[in-house]
Amino acid sequence: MSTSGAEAAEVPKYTKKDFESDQDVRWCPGCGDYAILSAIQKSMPDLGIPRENIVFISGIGCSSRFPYYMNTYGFHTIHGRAPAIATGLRVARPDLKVFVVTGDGDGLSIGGNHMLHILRRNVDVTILLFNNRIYGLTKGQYSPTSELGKVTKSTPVGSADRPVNPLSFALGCGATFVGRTIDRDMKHMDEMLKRAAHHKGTAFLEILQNCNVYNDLTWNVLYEKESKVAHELRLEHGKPLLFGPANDRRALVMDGLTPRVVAAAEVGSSGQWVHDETNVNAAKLLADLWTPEFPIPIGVLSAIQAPIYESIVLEQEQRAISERGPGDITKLLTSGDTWKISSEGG
Amino acid sequence: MSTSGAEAAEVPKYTKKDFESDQDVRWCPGCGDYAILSAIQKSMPDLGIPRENIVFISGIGCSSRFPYYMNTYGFHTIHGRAPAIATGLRVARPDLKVFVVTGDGDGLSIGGNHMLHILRRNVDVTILLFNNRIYGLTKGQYSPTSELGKVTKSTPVGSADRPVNPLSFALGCGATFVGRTIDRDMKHMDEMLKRAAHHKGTAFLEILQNCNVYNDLTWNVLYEKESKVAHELRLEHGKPLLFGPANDRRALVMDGLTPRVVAAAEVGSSGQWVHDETNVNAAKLLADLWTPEFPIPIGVLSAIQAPIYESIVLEQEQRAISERGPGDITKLLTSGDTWKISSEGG
Amino acid sequence: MSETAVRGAPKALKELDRAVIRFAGDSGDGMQLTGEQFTTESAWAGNDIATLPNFPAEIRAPAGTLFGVSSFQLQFGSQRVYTPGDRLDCLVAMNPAALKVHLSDLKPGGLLIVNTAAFDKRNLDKAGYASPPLDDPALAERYRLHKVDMTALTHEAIKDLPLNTKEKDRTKNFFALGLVSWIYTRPLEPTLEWINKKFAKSGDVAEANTRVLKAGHAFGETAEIFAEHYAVEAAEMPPGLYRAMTGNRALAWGLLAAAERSKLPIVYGAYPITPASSILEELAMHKRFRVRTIQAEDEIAAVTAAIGASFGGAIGVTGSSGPGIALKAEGIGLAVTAELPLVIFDIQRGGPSTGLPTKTEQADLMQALYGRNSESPVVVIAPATPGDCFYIAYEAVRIAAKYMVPVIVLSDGFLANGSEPWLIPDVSTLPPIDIHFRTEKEGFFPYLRDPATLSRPWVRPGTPGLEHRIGGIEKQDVTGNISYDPENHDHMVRQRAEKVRRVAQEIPPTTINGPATGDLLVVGWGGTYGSITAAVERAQADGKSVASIHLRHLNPLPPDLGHILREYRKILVPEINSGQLVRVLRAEYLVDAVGFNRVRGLPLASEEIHDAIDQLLGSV
Amino acid sequence: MSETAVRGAPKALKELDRAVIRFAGDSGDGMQLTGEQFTTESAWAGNDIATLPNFPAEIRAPAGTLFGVSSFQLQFGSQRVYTPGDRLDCLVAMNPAALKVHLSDLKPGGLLIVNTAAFDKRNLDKAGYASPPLDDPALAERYRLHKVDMTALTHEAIKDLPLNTKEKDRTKNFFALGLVSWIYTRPLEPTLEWINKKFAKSGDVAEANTRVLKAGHAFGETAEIFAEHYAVEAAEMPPGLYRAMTGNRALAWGLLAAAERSKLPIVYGAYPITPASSILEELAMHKRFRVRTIQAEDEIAAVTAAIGASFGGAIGVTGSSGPGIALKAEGIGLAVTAELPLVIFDIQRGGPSTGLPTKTEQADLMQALYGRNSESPVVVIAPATPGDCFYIAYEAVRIAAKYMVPVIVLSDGFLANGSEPWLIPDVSTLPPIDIHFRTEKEGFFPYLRDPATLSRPWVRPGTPGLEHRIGGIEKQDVTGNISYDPENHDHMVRQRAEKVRRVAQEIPPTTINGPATGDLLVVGWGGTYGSITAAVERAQADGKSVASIHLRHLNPLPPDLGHILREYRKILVPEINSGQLVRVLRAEYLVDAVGFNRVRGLPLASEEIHDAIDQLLGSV
Ligand SMILES: Cc1ncc(C[n+]2csc(CCOP(=O)(O)OP(=O)(O)O)c2C)c(N)n1
Ligand SMILES: Cc1ncc(C[n+]2csc(CCOP(=O)(O)OP(=O)(O)O)c2C)c(N)n1
Ligand code: SF4
Ligand code: SF4
Ligand SMILES: [Mg+2]
Ligand SMILES: [Mg+2]
Repeated sequence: MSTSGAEAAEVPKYTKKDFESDQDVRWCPGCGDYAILSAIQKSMPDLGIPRENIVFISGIGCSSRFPYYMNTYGFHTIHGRAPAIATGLRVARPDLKVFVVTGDGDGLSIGGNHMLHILRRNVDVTILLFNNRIYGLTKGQYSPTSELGKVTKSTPVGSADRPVNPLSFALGCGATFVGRTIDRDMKHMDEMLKRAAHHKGTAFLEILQNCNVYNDLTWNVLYEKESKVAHELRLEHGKPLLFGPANDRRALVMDGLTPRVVAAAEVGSSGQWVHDETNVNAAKLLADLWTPEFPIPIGVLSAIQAPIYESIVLEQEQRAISERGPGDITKLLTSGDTWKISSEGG
Repeated sequence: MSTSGAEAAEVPKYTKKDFESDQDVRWCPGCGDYAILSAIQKSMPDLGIPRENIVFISGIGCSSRFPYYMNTYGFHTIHGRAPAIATGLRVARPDLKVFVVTGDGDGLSIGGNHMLHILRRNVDVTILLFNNRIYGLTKGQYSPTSELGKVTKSTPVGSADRPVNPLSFALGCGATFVGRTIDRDMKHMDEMLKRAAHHKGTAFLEILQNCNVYNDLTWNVLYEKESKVAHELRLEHGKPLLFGPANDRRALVMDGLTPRVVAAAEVGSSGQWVHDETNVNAAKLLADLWTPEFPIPIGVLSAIQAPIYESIVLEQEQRAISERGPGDITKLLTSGDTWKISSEGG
Repeated sequence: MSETAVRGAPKALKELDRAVIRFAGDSGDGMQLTGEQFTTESAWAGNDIATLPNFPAEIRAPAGTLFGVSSFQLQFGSQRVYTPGDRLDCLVAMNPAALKVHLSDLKPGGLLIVNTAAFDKRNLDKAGYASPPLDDPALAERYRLHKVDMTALTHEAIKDLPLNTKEKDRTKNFFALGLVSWIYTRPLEPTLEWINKKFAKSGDVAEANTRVLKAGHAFGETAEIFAEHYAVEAAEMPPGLYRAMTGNRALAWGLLAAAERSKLPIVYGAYPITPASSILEELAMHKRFRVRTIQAEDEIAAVTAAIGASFGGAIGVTGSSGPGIALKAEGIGLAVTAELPLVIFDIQRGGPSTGLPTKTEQADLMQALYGRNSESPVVVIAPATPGDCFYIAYEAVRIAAKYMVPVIVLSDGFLANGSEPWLIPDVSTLPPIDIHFRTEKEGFFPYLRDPATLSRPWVRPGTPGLEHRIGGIEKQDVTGNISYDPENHDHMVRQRAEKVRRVAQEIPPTTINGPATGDLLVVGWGGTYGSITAAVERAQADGKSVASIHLRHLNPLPPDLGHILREYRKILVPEINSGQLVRVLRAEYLVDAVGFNRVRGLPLASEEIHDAIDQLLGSV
Repeated sequence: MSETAVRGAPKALKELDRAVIRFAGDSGDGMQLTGEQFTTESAWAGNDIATLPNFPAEIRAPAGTLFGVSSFQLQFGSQRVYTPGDRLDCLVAMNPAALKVHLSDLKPGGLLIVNTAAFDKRNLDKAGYASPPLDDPALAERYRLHKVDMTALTHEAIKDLPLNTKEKDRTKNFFALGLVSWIYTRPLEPTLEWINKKFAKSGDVAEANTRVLKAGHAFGETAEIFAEHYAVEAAEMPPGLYRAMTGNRALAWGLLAAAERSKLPIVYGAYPITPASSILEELAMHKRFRVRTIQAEDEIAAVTAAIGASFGGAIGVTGSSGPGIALKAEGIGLAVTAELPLVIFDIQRGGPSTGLPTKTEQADLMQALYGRNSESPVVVIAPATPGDCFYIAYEAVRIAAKYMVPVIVLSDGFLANGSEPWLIPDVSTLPPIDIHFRTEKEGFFPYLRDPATLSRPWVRPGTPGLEHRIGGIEKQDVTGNISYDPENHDHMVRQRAEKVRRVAQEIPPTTINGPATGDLLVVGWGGTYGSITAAVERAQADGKSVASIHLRHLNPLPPDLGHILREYRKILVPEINSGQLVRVLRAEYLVDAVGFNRVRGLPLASEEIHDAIDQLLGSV
C-alpha cells in the first residue's frame, strides 16, 4: 500500500507559499526552528503529493509546535507519543503521507519506547528529530542528548548521564533510513528532507538545531566556517570518506574493526572507504564518530528496504477479504453452535 | 561508591541453599525458568556479598515472578518499570547489589524506554532478560522478539512487526556490558551470570529461555546437540572466532565491513578475527548475526568501563558537603534577602 | 430446589427447576473445557444458564497445589437464571486440593463426586490434609458422597487404544462430564460433535474421548451407587435462534457490527492484559470486517494509536484492564480536548496495582469518571450481562462518533469470561451509525459545533480545502486556534461538559423491576445485574415492597433517575468495590443511598444481597 | 481605597491602606524582574503583599504580539493582604499589546502609565489597534493617563555609557520601576543592592541600571505631570524575621527540613514540566542536605524511581503537574499496595490534556482522590498560601513515613509562582519525624501492622535476617505472601482504606473564620484561600452572618467537618474547577453545598466570591 493512493491523485503545482499556514509563528527570535520550517515548506512541492494528503504529527516541545505552521493537516498531540499516533494513523489511512516532528526530549526521553517500536516496525513515516541538546519549552533543563557534565537549570553542577546518540540508537532499533543534517545548511537540509520523505518505511532524520536561548551554539563546530570545513564529513553513496580543507584533506579508513583518520594522500583509492548506504555495519561505525578524534558524519548513513508494518497488516486484510469475502455480521452471529427455541418451547 | 559498601561487610560462607526462599515456585512444569533460577541461586555465593545486601527487582511476567524464589530482598513491581525502580534504589542505596529480572515483553515492549535510559546512564545494576520470544503470563501473544510472521493468539495469520534484537538494541543504547547465554547450558549460564554480576555499571545479559507451553523449542537450534555444535559461536576474549564441529571447523572473518563465514583451514592465524570485548564496533557486528547465514554468538559481546550515574550523583553530594559542610535548614531559611519586623512595627 | 417424583424411569428421575454445579480440579485437569461442554449440553436442553469460570493467575500452576485449583461453575434452570448461583447442588472434585478449596460452598446434602484415584499421600499433603478426608464419616453424613475411581475406569474404557498413559489420563475429565451429564439427563450429542470436530485429525484421541464420555454416562446408568437422577425442563425463553455468548466475544462482535453498519474500518489498539486480551485475539480473527488490530508496545501506544486512527477517519478503539487504563489516562485526555471519537474497553479486575489479575471487580468506576488531569469529562457505560456486551460495544461506537467524544465501557472479569444463552439479534434493527465527514469548505471551522450534539465536524485528512491543525493546548471555540483567553477557557470547559451531558438524549427511560414506588430501591450497574435481580425477585416473592433498577449509563446518568430515586424510602447500592456508584448518587441527588460492598474478586452472592435487603427493610 | 491628605510634602503625599499594581509589557521587557523588585521594596517597607506573575507559554514570544504579553501584579497594604487583588489601582503598560490585554482590569480613575515610545505603527498593528489608543480622549477621561517616553528618557540618562542601543534599551524597565517606586514611596535600597550584586562583574551595566532607576524616580519627583504620590504604611504583622517566599521554593525547602529532621536522604524523581520544574531545579542546588535529584526519562520513571528509593529506606518524592500525575497513576497504585512512603507533588495547571501550561487551576482533586485503578486510597493535602507550602511538604513526609502511605500534595500554578512575606519559622518547633526501621528478627512479618497507625514495618535492605519480598499482587495480611483468598482480599481492601482514615488523627481542629453557626459557610481549599478570606471578611464587615473554613486535609477530611457543616443554613464552595470538593462534601455529608466555579486559569476574584455570597444569602 504505502502512500500510493496519494501519488495516484493528480497534483497541483505548488510553491513554498502553499504550505505556509495563517498562524503566528511563536518561536523565539533567532531560533533554529525558523530555518527548518522554511526548508521543510520549501521541500514540500517536491513530494508531488496533494497538500490534503499530507499530515504532520508532533508531540510537545518547541519543535513540536511545528504542525501549526504548515498548511497541511496537522495534529499537535501529547509529549512523546507522536510515533504511536502516526502508527495508528498509517494503519487507518495508508494513503496519507505522514511526517512526525519531534525533539530530543520528546522523541528520545519520554518518547523513547515509541521511537524504538516505530523503527523496528518500519512504519512508513518520515521522522524529523530536532536535536538542540536541551529542553527548550520547559526553559532549559538538560536532555538525553546533552553532554555528560552539562550544566543546566536542573543540573547546577553538571549532569551525571551519558548521552544517547540518536543515530546509534536508531540503528540499534533496526531503522531502515538514518540521516543527519544541520539547521544552518539550507542546501543540505533540503537534500536530506527530500531523501527522507521519499524513503519507503520509517525514515529517521536528525536535524541539529540551535536553541539560541538555552543552549546557544551547541553545534558551533558545524556553524563556524572553518571548523565546519575541518570536521564535517559529507556522506555520499559511492563516494570515498574524505573530509577537511583542500590543503589538508583527510580520509577515514578502517584498520581492522577500528576506524582511523589518515592523510588523504596516504591512501590509494584502493584503500579508501567508499560509503555504502546499504551497509548497516558501516552505518553503525559512522554513527559513533564525533570530534575531536573523528569527523562528524553528515548525510545519509543508512538506507535499506524492509517489510513495512501497515503494508503487511493491509495485505492480510485484503487477502482475508479476497479469499473469504467481506465480513458479514449476520452470517457470523449465526455460525457455529446455535440452537432454536420455538415459541411453544419451554 | 558502587557496591563497595557491600563488599566491605564480612561475608558468611554461603551455599546455593542459602538463596532458596520458602515460597512455592509457580512456573509451569518444564519451564526454562527453573534452570535459570537454579543457576542464579548457584552463582550467588560467588558474589561474596552478604545476602541481606542483595536485592532482586522485577516487573511483571512469568520471568518477573523470580524475586519471590530468592532468599534475598526482593520487589516484584509493575510491568516494565524495574529498571527505573532499580535506578532509584541505587541512588538511595549505592551500597546494595541490585539485580533486575525481566522478560522480552517486560523489558523490551512496555519497558523499552527505561531499558534505554538505564543503559545509557550505566547504573550499576545487573539486568537479566529472559527471552522466550513470547508473552507467557498473558497466555501466548507474540512479543517484540518474536520472528516476523509469527503465528500466535494475537496474530492468527502472522505478526507484521520486524523483531528487535535485544543485543543490538542494548549496544545502540550505549550498554557497557552485553552478553548472551542459554537456559539449557548450565555451565555457560554460570559463567555469564558471574561475569555480568561482577561488571561495574549496567550489565545486560540476554538469557535464551524456553516457554514450553506457548513457544516450545523456539531456541531449538541451540538445544539439539548437533545443530548447537554446528551453529553456536562461543565468544571468548582474545580467542579467534571459530565454530562448528571438529570435522568441519569454520571461521568468522571480516571482508571489508562485511562478516563472512569461511572454512577455518582457509585462514591463517593472521587473517583470523580475534574476539575483543573492548571493541564495541565488533560487538555491534556480532550482535546482528544469526543462522542460517551466520553462527549464533554466545558469551560476552562487549564489556567496557564508563562513568556510573549514581557514582557521579553521590560524588557531587560528597563534594558539596566537604566543600561547604552539611546542609543547615535554619541557615538556609535566614539566608539572602530577609527583614525584621519588630513587635512595635506597623 | 423443589423436587417432584416422575414415574417410569429405570432409575427415579426427579424434576428440578434449577441446579448449580461446579467442576473443580487441577489447572491440568481440563475443568474449563468440561464446564463449557456441560454448558452447551444444557443450552441444547433449552435451559437458561449462567456460568462462572474461575482459574489461577499462574499458567500451569504445579499439580495438586491449592493455588493451582481451577473450577467452572454454572447454574441452569427451567426459569430465568440470573447468576451462576451462590451455593452448590453438586460439586465434582478431581483431587484433594479441589475438595479443600470448594467443599465449603456445597449445600448440606448436596451431591459430592470425587475422583478417588487422585487422593494419594502426595496430593493429600499438597492440599494440606493431615488425614484422608474421604475416610472421615462426617463427610458422607453431611453430603451425598460418591467416591469414583475415574482414572481407573477411564483407563479401563480405552485400554486397547494406542495412546500413552499421559494421553489416556487426560481424557478422564470426559468421564466426569459423561457421569454428570447422565445425572442431569443432558444430551451428549453436542459434546460428541465437538469431539469429532476437534480431534478430526487424530482419530484415536477422538475415539478415546468418545468412549470415556459414554463410559461415564453408562457408569451413572448402571452403577448401584446412584439411586436417582434429575431432569431440568427447558426454560420459557423468547423464541428465536440462540448461541452461547461470553462477554469479551460479545464486545468484539459488537465492534464488528459497528464496523459493518458505519462502513468504517475499526482500528483496535491494545496491549495484552488479563482479562482483556481475548478481545484483541477475537478481533484479530475477523480481518474481513476491516477491523485492524495493533498489538502496541504498551497501553499508552495502544490508546494513542487508536486516537491517530480516529484522526484519520476510522473508529479508534482500545481495550485493557485497570492498570492499563490508568496508563491511558493522559491519552484519553487528549481525545477529550481534540474532540475525537474514541472507545475504551475497561475489563475490570481485582486491584489495586497488579492485584488479582484473573478475578473480577467493579472498582474502576471512579477512575473512568475522574481518572484524568483537570476537567476531562467522558461518557461511561457498562454492560449488564455477557450478551449485553454486544449492544454496549455497538452503542459505544455510535455515541463516540455522533458526539465526537471518548466513551469508556466498564465490563469486568466475570462478564468477560462468563457466558449465557444469547438470542441472536437482527442486526438491521440496531440504530444506524451514520457517519458524515465534513467536506464543504464553505464556513468550515474545526470547532464549529452542531447545535444539537455540540459535536465538532469530523474531517478526514485527504479532504481538499479543509486542511487544519488541532492539538492538546486549549483552543478558541469555533476556530480551534490556540487561545489562552481566560473567558474562552471557562467557556470550553463548560462546552466539553455540556456535550457529554447531551448524551442523556440517547438514554431510554429506566425500566423499574418492581413497584414504581415503595420501601426500597436497589440500584445496580455492570456485572452485578444478575445477583441483584435474583435477590430482588426473591424479596418480592417474600412480599416485600422492593424494586430494582440497573444503570447501563453511568455518565451521563439517565435523566429520569433523580425522580425515580425519590419514590423509595431507602436506596441500596450493591457493588464489588468500596462504594463508588453510591457516592455518585449521593453527590448528584443528595439521597441517603447506602452501599452493600464486598470486594472478594467474585460476583456478589444474591443470597447476601437478599439479606442486606431484609436488614435495611427491617430498619424501615 | 481610603485617602487622607498629608501635609508638608513637596508634592501631596496621600496615604493608602492598600494598592494593586500591574506591570505589563513584552516577554522581553523584564516585567517579572520589575515586579519582583517592587515586591522586595514593598517588603522592606513592611507591607503585607501578595503577587501574581503571569507569562505566556511561549519562551520568548515574538515582540509586540498579544500572546507575547507578560505581566506581574501585586497588592501591598498596611493591613493583611490576602490576594494580588482583583482590579488595578495602577497599570504600567510598556507597549500597545500590554495596554490592549490589561486595560479592562484598571479601575475607572486608576493610574495608567504608558511608554509612548513603543506606540509606533508596527506595534499598534500587532496589537490590533486600528487607531492610536493614546490619542483617544476617552482614555484620558476614564483614567489618570500619563504618557511617558521611557525609552528616550532612559537613553538620555545613560547616553555616555559604552553600551549598545539594545543593552541600553533593556534597562528601561528600571525607569518604570524607579517611577512607580516614587509614586508609592518605596525604598530604592533593595533594588540598588540587587543591581550591584547581580552586575558585580559588569560595572557599566550596573551603572546603567542604577542611573536609569534613579532617573525614573527623579522624573516622578520633578516632572509636572504627577500631582501627588502615595504612602502605604507598614502592616501590623507578627514580629520576627521575614523573607519573600514562593510556593515551589517553599515545597523544596520543606523537603530539606524534612531531610534534616528525619536524618534520611530524600530522592526526588521528576521529569520537567511547567509549573513544577522549579522544584527540581531548586532541590538540585541543595545537595548538601542529601537530597538527590533524578531527572528521569519520563514521569513513570520519576515516580517508580522514588518508590525504589523508598524501598531502599530513603524518602521517595516525585513532582509534576496534571498530565504527568496522570502518567504516575499506576506507579502510585504500586506504592499503595506495597505500603511504602511516597510523596507526590501535583502543581496543578489549566487542562485538560496540555491545556494552559502556565495558568493555574484546581481541577486535579478528583484525580488525586480517584485517579487510579481499583480501590487505591491515598492521603491528599493542599497548601493555602505560598509560604504554607513549606509546612505542607514537611507534613507530607511526616505522614508518609509514619503511615507507610503515598501522600499527594495539591499545589497550583498560582501558589507555585506567587510570593508572600513569610515569617521564618524555628524549625526545631516542627513536629519530629521519627523513623524507626525494623531490625528485630523476632516475630517479623512484612505486613504485621502497628495497631495505632495500621502501618507495616519499614525494613531497610541490608538488615540481616529480615530478607523478604513484596510486590503488586494481592497479599495475605501479616505474612505478605501472595494470596488469592477472597476474604483476605476484602480484608486488605478495608485495611488500606482504614489506614488512610486513621490519618485523621493528625488533623488539628478546624479553625472557623467567623461565627460558629450562621447563615452561610464558605468552604475552600488550596490557593483560593486568599480570595475567599478577603471576600468573607468583606461580607462580615457588611454585617452578614458568614464564616469560612479552609481545608488543608482533603483525604481524610477533618473529623470535625461534618459537625461544622451542619451549623450553617447554606454552604458555598468556590473552586477553580467545575465543582469537585463540593461533590465530595455532598457525597460524604449529604449537605446541599453549592459551588462557585470559574475556570479561567486565574485565581478567583474575591469580588466575585463576595457577590456569590450576597446572592446565596439573598435567597436565605
Ligand atoms: C507528560 C508531559 N510531561 C512533561 C511535559 C513538559 N514538557 C513539554 S516539552 C518538554 C521537553 C521538550 O524538549 P524537546 O523535545 O527537546 O523539545 P524542544 O523544546 O527542545 O524543541 C517537556 C518536558 C509535558 N508537556 N507533558
Ligand atoms: C500495565 C500492564 N500491562 C499489561 C500487563 C499484562 N502483562 C503481564 S506480563 C505481560 C508480558 C509478559 O511477557 P514477558 O515480559 O516476555 O514475560 P514472560 O511471561 O514471557 O516471562 C503482560 C502483557 C500488566 N500486568 N500490566
Ligand atoms: S526556547 Fe530555544 S528551541 Fe524553544 S523557541 Fe526558543 S530558541 Fe527555539
Ligand atoms: S507460560 Fe511459559 S514462560 Fe510462563 S511459566 Fe509457563 S512455560 Fe514458563
Ligand atoms: Mg530539545
Ligand atoms: Mg517472554
